[in-house]
Amino acid sequence: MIELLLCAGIAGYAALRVVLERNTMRKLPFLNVVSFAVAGAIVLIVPHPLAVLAAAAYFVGSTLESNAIASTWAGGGKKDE
Amino acid sequence: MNELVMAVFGAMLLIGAIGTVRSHDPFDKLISLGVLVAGVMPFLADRGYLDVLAATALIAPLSTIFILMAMRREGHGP
Amino acid sequence: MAPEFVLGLALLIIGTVASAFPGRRDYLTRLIHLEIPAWGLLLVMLSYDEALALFTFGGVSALSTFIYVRVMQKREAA
Amino acid sequence: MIWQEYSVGLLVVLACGIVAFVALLLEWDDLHRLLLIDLVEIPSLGVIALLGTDLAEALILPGLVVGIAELLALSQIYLHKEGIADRKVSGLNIEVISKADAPVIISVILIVYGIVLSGFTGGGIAGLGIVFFFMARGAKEHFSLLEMASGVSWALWIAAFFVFMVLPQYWFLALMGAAIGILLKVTVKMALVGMMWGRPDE
Repeated sequence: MIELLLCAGIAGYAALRVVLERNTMRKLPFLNVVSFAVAGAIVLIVPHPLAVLAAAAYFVGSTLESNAIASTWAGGGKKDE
Repeated sequence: MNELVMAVFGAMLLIGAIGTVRSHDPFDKLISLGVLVAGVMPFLADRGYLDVLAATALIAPLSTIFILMAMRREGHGP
Repeated sequence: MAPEFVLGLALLIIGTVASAFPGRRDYLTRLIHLEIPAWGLLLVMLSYDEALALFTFGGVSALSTFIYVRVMQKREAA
Repeated sequence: MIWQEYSVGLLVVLACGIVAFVALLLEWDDLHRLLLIDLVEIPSLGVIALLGTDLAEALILPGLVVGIAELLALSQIYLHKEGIADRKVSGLNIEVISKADAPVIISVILIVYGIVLSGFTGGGIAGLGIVFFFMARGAKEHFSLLEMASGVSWALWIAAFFVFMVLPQYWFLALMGAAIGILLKVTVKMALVGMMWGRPDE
């Protein structure tokens, strides 16, 4: 139970930091921390082999999302203009 | 699931929602939306819908990427 | 009342008000705010164990975001 | 107890619907109105979802399908009215998506998962995977081939229903036929949506 509480605590703290941070680029590492912690919490909540697969899917998805946000923010899509 | 853990994830979800509404830059909005999505996932896991969780977790970034396509004209960086 | 139900209703209220009267009257802002009530409805469906409806709603909401983005891009194209 | 929950939920959802309709009344720009229609749809689906039985599920699924069809039609009407229907839209140019392997992996996961699920939802999932792949990579269209696949799968679906009616003892075969037919059909339809977009260099 203590590891689940730890995951939830880290996720809540990082979520607060994400919202309170002013700089857009500094928000992204904390978003990654949130997704690490939530992926861990999913596995700890459901003791089932399929939970690992679901957590992996969530992890891949959220990493792709934050990468896409960072790439667009840095002007990655401007090479056609 | 523990009551305390559930309360933390519920608070995270509300923080994400309020952050999405309050921030002005579209990129900040999308990042806060990511926090909201992260807060929803443990509730899906708690009910035991692991297949729904996997599908939702893969569809949510697709939605974000679609929105990113609409806003790539106003590039911020160098 | 289940916690999912209460959180879902809260998200519905926040999202509807934010999307109906956004701070900046902007297509992008409204589109991003539309995601919030969608996740709220998803949580309400979760609290009643409507797995199949939840699943389809996720897919359909991504698809409708795609259609809106396409219309917006055509509108902004020179 | 259940009645109290139901009435509170109904009150909140109806209030949300009224707020959305007021915003729709005050709006004059057409694209904003189109966005608000989607907002109105969400509380209305919430009214059905609050029933909380299998009936609600059976009512929500057609509601969603009608909603997406209506949205497609209205967006086409809007584009033609503004005279911007045949403007070129450039494809996805985010570097992470168009260069790396992540979209391929996600598409493969979605397609395999959709095939395992089979049926309507499986078709939706596999179709989303194909949409994403075409969008990220761009593709030459083979519309006629896809239309033929769609027609064949539809015929399979109908044939499976005839087997249900005429030869009920082969129900397992009919079930599999119907599931595969609808899977192919939904997948093909969604792949067509992806092809509408994925032409980056035009």
